[in-house]
Amino acid sequence: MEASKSVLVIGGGIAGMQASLDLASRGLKVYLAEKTPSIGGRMAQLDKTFPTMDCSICILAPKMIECFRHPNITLLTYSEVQEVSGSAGNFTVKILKKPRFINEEKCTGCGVCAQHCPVEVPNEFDMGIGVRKAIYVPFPQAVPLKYTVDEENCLKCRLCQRMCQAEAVDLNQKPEVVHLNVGAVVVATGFELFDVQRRSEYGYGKYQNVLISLEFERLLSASGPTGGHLLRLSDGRIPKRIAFIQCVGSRSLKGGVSFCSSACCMYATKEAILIREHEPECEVYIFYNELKVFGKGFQDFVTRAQNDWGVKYVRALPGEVLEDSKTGDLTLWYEDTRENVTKSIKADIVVLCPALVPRAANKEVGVILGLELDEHGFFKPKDSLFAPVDTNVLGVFICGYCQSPKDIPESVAQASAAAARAAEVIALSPSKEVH
Amino acid sequence: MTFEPRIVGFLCNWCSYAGADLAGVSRISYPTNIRIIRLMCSGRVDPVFVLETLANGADGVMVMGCHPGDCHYVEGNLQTERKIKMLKKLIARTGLEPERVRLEWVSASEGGRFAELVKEFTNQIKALGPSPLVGEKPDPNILEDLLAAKATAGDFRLRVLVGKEKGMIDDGNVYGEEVSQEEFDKTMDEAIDAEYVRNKIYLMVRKEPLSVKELSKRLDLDPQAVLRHMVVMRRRGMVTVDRIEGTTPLYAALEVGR
Amino acid sequence: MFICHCGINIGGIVNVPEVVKYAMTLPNVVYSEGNLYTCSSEGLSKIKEGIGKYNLNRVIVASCTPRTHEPLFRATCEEAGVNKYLFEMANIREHCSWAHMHEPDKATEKAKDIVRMAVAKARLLKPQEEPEIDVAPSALVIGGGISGMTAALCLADQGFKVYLVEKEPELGGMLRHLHKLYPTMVDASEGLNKIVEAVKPNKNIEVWKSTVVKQVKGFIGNFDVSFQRENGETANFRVGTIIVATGADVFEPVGMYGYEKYDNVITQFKLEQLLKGGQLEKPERVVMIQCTGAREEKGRTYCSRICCMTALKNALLVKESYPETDVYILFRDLQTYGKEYEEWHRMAQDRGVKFIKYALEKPPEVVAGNNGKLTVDVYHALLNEQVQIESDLVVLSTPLVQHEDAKELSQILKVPLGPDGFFFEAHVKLRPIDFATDGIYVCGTAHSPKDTAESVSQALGVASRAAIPMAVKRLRTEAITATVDEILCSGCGTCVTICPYGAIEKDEKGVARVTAVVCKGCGTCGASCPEKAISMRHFTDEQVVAQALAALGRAVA
Amino acid sequence: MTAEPKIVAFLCNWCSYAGADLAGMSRISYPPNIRAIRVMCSGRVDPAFVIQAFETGADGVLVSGCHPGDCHYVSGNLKAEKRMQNTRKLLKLLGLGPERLRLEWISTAEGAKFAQVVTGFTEELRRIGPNPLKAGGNPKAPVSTKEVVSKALKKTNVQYCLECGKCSGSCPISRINEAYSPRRTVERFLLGYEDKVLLGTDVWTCLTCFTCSERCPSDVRFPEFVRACRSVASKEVMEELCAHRGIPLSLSRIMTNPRIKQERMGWLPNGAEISQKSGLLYFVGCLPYFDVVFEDFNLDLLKIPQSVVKALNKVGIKPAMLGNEKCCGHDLLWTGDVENFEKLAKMNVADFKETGATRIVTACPECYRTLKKDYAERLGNFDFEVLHVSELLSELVDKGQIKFEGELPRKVVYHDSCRLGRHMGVYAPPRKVIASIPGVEMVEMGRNRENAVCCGVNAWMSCNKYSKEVQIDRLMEAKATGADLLVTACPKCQIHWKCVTSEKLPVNPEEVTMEMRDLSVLVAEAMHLT
Repeated sequence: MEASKSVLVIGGGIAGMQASLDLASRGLKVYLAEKTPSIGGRMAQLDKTFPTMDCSICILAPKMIECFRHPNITLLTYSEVQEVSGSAGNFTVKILKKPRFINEEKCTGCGVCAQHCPVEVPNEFDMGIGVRKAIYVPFPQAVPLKYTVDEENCLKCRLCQRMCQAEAVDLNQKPEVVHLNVGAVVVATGFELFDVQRRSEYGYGKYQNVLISLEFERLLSASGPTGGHLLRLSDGRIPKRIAFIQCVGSRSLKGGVSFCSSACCMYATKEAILIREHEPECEVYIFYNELKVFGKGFQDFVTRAQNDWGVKYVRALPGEVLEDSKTGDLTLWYEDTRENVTKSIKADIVVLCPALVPRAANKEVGVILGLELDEHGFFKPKDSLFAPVDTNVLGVFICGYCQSPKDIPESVAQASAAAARAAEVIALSPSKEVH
Repeated sequence: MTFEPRIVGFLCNWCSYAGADLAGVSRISYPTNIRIIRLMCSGRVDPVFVLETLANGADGVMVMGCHPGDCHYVEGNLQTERKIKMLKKLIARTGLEPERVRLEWVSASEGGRFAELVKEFTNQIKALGPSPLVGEKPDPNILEDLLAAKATAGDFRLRVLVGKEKGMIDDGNVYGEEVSQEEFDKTMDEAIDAEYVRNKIYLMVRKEPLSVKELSKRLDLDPQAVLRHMVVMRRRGMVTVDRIEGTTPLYAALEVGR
Repeated sequence: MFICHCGINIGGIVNVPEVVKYAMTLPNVVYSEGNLYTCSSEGLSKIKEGIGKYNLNRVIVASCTPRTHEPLFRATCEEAGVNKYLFEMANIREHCSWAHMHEPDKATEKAKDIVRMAVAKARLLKPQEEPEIDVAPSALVIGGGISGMTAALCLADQGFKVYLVEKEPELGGMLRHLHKLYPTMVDASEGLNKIVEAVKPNKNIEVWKSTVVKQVKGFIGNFDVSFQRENGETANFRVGTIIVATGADVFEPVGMYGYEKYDNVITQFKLEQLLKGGQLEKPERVVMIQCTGAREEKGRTYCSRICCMTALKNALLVKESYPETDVYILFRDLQTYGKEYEEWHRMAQDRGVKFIKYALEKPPEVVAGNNGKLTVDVYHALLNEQVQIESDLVVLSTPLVQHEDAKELSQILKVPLGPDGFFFEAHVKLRPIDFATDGIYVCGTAHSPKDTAESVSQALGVASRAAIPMAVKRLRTEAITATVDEILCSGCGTCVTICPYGAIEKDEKGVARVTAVVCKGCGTCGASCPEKAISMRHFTDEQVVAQALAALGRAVA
Repeated sequence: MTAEPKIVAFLCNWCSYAGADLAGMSRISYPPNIRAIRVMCSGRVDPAFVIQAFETGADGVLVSGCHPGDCHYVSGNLKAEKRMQNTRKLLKLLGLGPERLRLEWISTAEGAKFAQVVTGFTEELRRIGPNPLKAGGNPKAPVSTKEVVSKALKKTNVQYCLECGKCSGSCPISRINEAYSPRRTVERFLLGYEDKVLLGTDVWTCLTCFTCSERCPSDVRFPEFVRACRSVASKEVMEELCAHRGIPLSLSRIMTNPRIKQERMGWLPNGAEISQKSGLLYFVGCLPYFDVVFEDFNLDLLKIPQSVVKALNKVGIKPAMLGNEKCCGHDLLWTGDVENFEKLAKMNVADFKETGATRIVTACPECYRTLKKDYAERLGNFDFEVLHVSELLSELVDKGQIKFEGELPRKVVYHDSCRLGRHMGVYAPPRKVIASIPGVEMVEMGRNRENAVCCGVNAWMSCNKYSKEVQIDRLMEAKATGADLLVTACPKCQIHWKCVTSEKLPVNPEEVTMEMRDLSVLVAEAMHLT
């Protein structure tokens, strides 16, 4: 394979997948590196997507499988990029494949091992609300559907090994280093969540019924820990009133990040509608400061939520959330800035919408690739107007949330943009034979 | 022994079949009665398939597709919805219970829902009892009704109506006139009635030549209506005069052209 | 027939040996065996052996869901010389052993039925050839604005021929009228010239100014397009793909807030040009009114995305040239989204720009004041007080709107417009810049209001989407497609209206014709064809019904 | 010639004033130094009148009423007697001398006695000499409101307000007083309505508790903004809203006078060891005065400095102290009297320097904040390490120098005062000290640390029904924890709570009254020093 005819994509979320599929379908070789055991990224965790209310995994899974099946795509899951050297047209890459303690060739994903594994730990995919075994796939539709032993929690009881008739379990597996030569690199590391405990006035971590939106999304999801039944974690009761608080940590000069995450107003609206679908009796309040309705169909979506679904929007960021330690019920204090009155309201569940922030790991990635980061930790585009996916390093491109806040379609479009630029650079750079 | 319904499910590949997969993956158990046929899209489900299946003794039929808006093929499922609506109306005119057919939306993440629906439907069918068409000796009248229905569903007129329904209601008819759902349903009902009766008549006169009078007795329909159908059916080349007994013509079915 | 134990996943519940035995009793089954894991390399070689040994012409694997494993087994069959469409799969794991773990006997019975159904279908399977077409390595880009040019350049650099069509006599589109561009504050003209200068000499790009697209026929890879110049002359080309980058217009707020009644009520767009030309005389107090004709209850309900930032930018520019000038921005929700736009809000606050939030229910009023000034009377929603601002320049921020002639283009291309009038993509979430019709793409403000940076991103995006078919040169798709029996077809056109992909059209004989590569194989047309003239490859009526009857233990009639 | 002493006399209408009349009618002459003010009853004479009389330069004050038993209003004169004794103590502390204030019983019939008293008092005052406060502070230069406000706007980020209302949602006052909202106040300033606001009460309503600024996403530091605005806000409104008729502020202002020589060390326990050469200076604050002003609450506030000294001595530290220590100026600064604040600051710093101390410890969070932050910011080169006693104590506990013998079986809940907590971020040390006491079980209120609720009043401003509600609410929260001892490290919190609980309560007293203790006192107790 010619180095210049292949591309390394870092990050297996929707942006990374889209870039990979675009590049692969046009005949370039793609190495898709993802540090978790499965591709799919954040979108896989979502129940539905705004404003169409599509079932997220339903529209995502076919793409994931396509990535898996595509002859031009090599998935390097549970892997991390360690070194990159060289220049556009010919980068040399060193990737560490962490041991799954599973022989991927042999594992059929049948799951007998997990059934017998005695160790139960909180499931990251369900934001710790659900549980998984020490040998696991993050979620049923995971791609590749290969099991992984998580070293910290494994007891080395070898029960899985005994149960696996495919003899796929290999607890002596060692980390593996993969060396690649590629012509271009596409970075799509996505985002992580602001630690809302830094805004202690909202009591996250202190009060059981204060959740963050992604936890709540799992709670709503049919494939989530409660099988899509909307329940209060403190007492399993069906909530009668739920309040969303926007901008927790975003748009903040202090105790957060100064930018707007761009997606929260809409996903909160989506989750609000889902609540009304699940429990028509349950009231929903969204506490916001400014509704960001700039996207295609957003305003209509909000209008629908208000008029057809009776979602209540209150222009106010609550000052604090208090808990009644006996009942677990919550009280929010806020000034309704439209009525100029300060008052309180009770809620069974409070959902915090945390700022979506660039991954802390971007720093390392930046060092490895020589990329410049801005003050927030986003990768800097070469020219935010005319070269939005180019970086200070020729041949290395960025797309998705790690470039700047955006929603799924914007990420998808930009992923294609990065793919186009990668292909362009490859087309222009002299090809080098590598063996 | 207890009655174990035989249920056939037509599932779309992208959502419902995946949902059924997830039910398995999550080890959610449900009655074994359902037999699943995978199609690319629920839009592929031809009402004729369903009637054929029922005629052959299925106790129930489930059609499942993506939730509206989720369809992998934009809006195949909306077409299905219209087809099944028509189909149920049609079955209602036969001796069979329309409840034996059920359309449901199941997404790829709704393994639980899939199991729930199958359980629920199985029980419903159990309550309903075995189909009169099960076994070696199916009820001849109902069978004939169903064959008529099948022929009707395969017939140009209903298919074209169903096919154009969405278009007409969304963008108006060829003359650009708005067509309301009500108006349309009215037309549709009339069409179903007429075509169903005609197919029944056809099946009857196929066994033995019959007179309008006799037909109107068997169908308990006023002779004039029957005669009107006869006229249409002659024009369509479905029937012809077999012989005249005294003053009454007896009609017979024409195989030609069918 | 190969039946998988899947370790104990199937074998632990379903009595596989019994099913294997049962399978042998079914019509046309000549061989049947069980495997521990049929999908293991060893299992796969078993299949190949079997095919050779019994020269099988139909292969069935009873194991897990075809959604993940069918491709693997199909490939194995092909390697052994059996057309992959002669392979059928029976899902006895997800749909049987796993779902009925506690009823092994019933599960075994069900497994038999499922196998029987698979056999019934397999008997009727036919080998299929996957349709292929050539793709012309050339693209038509409609619209010579920043989006169109960016897409054209990127495609050209990838080695594709590009026809760039612009209806105006000049390239540049909207940017020609703009002053500075946020967030970098570069001169629009400067940024624009760079690109125009790059487009001109590019040998892969053929620029057609003062030209419109008159007609488009054909399908992906083979679009026959005809242009028409202003002077009437026409030209025809064949292109593989089409990119819609026609941009948008600025809404004229006729009759709103005294626009056209008072000449010191102007649009943000006009202010932009005054600033560009340095013709803005010092105003004492400027009042900008956001959402003029946007986010309405009826009509233009959408948010135009760029107006808030444009207002902030121009407010700062006014302050820059006239620091003592008061600037008010009357807004509803400030759309300062994303990474750096919040910063702009703060910059404006720093420079003393005053912000007043008004409510949709109580919009501001602009009335004549004394000595040629205007009074803006606004209900301050957040103080719930009426506030009067005397001003000598009122600036209305109006939304971007679709061009008048977009409807015509949408009909020429047979692609839809959304409720907001902008071009409507294939899927809002995962196919934001494709149309449902293969080979046609959309980018920039033709898709929805967006700023330069966002338009460029999309433009590069379509450059990738369009490059894919052109790079592979030949398109190959699954053979699961519709075919029309010309004799039965009455040309009623039902299928044409139903098909969401425009894969079916009436040919010169007035008979439906399916473009196989464009057909996605959903089968809705087949199930709806009044004449039953359409049949679906690999999912024929016979095959489906056969499965149903087999499920009921009936032989096919 | 020496200036003639000026005497301000408050005479009750029924006896003394009549007595004065009689003196006149009977043509009994007496020195012209007296200026009589008629009040209906001597009981009407508020200590504040007296203090302000001296503040404005009176050399003596005479309060005169009916003889005990003759009071036209039964016992007004007895109340007067008690008050004047109390006021004399203040005069002593201030070093003005208690003898400058006289209380006399003069009946209608005693014209002669009146003349006598006046003559005698005048004589005495001639002997004592003039009131050092004569020739008080020179009038300060006028400041431009616009300038002050616009500077403050920028300095405290007010212009970044996004009007999200988080401040009002956090403000303990907004919750109960609909008319008040930090957000709306800010928005009015931003729209240029400052004149209107500065004449109103809003700038004085803020408790300066920092809850809003702690939470404001835009980092708007509202309390600091308000503080700046107060310097140009209406003084009249301020005086209207100031509690205890402004005595505490008067006392502070009086101390700005360099001639003042206080006698404030009376509280020092015998056997206490202090050393002016010690590197550590103990800044006592206004406790000796408060002990007098709030005598009726019998809070025994002097126990606090006594405990501090004892505890320090116990571990071998002999702190330095200032015999003429001035008020830190906190209350003046937060009521907009920047000029007098700076006078006090300068004098104190000068005295600090003399002691050669490098560390200053105080048991008062207000002094702590003022010294550590405001002195440093406003005077510059303030090179002292300022500690709150809780920090010093936890340091000593860490070093193992403080050892507690035996158990103190109490269930303790700790309240974070605004100054120590949100203003200065001192949360851990007091908790650590308490927790280190054997036998103590510590519980927390739901709202603790940066989310703790203010004790309801600051700088004596706007003590009204709203502050009472805040106070009662907080006390109920403390009580609800089931603790039997409420510990705070701020004497003022104690004063304000004691104040509210000593009045008629809208709730069952059971729900709010609980034992209170200052941190230092608790520690001394645990060390068996009390």
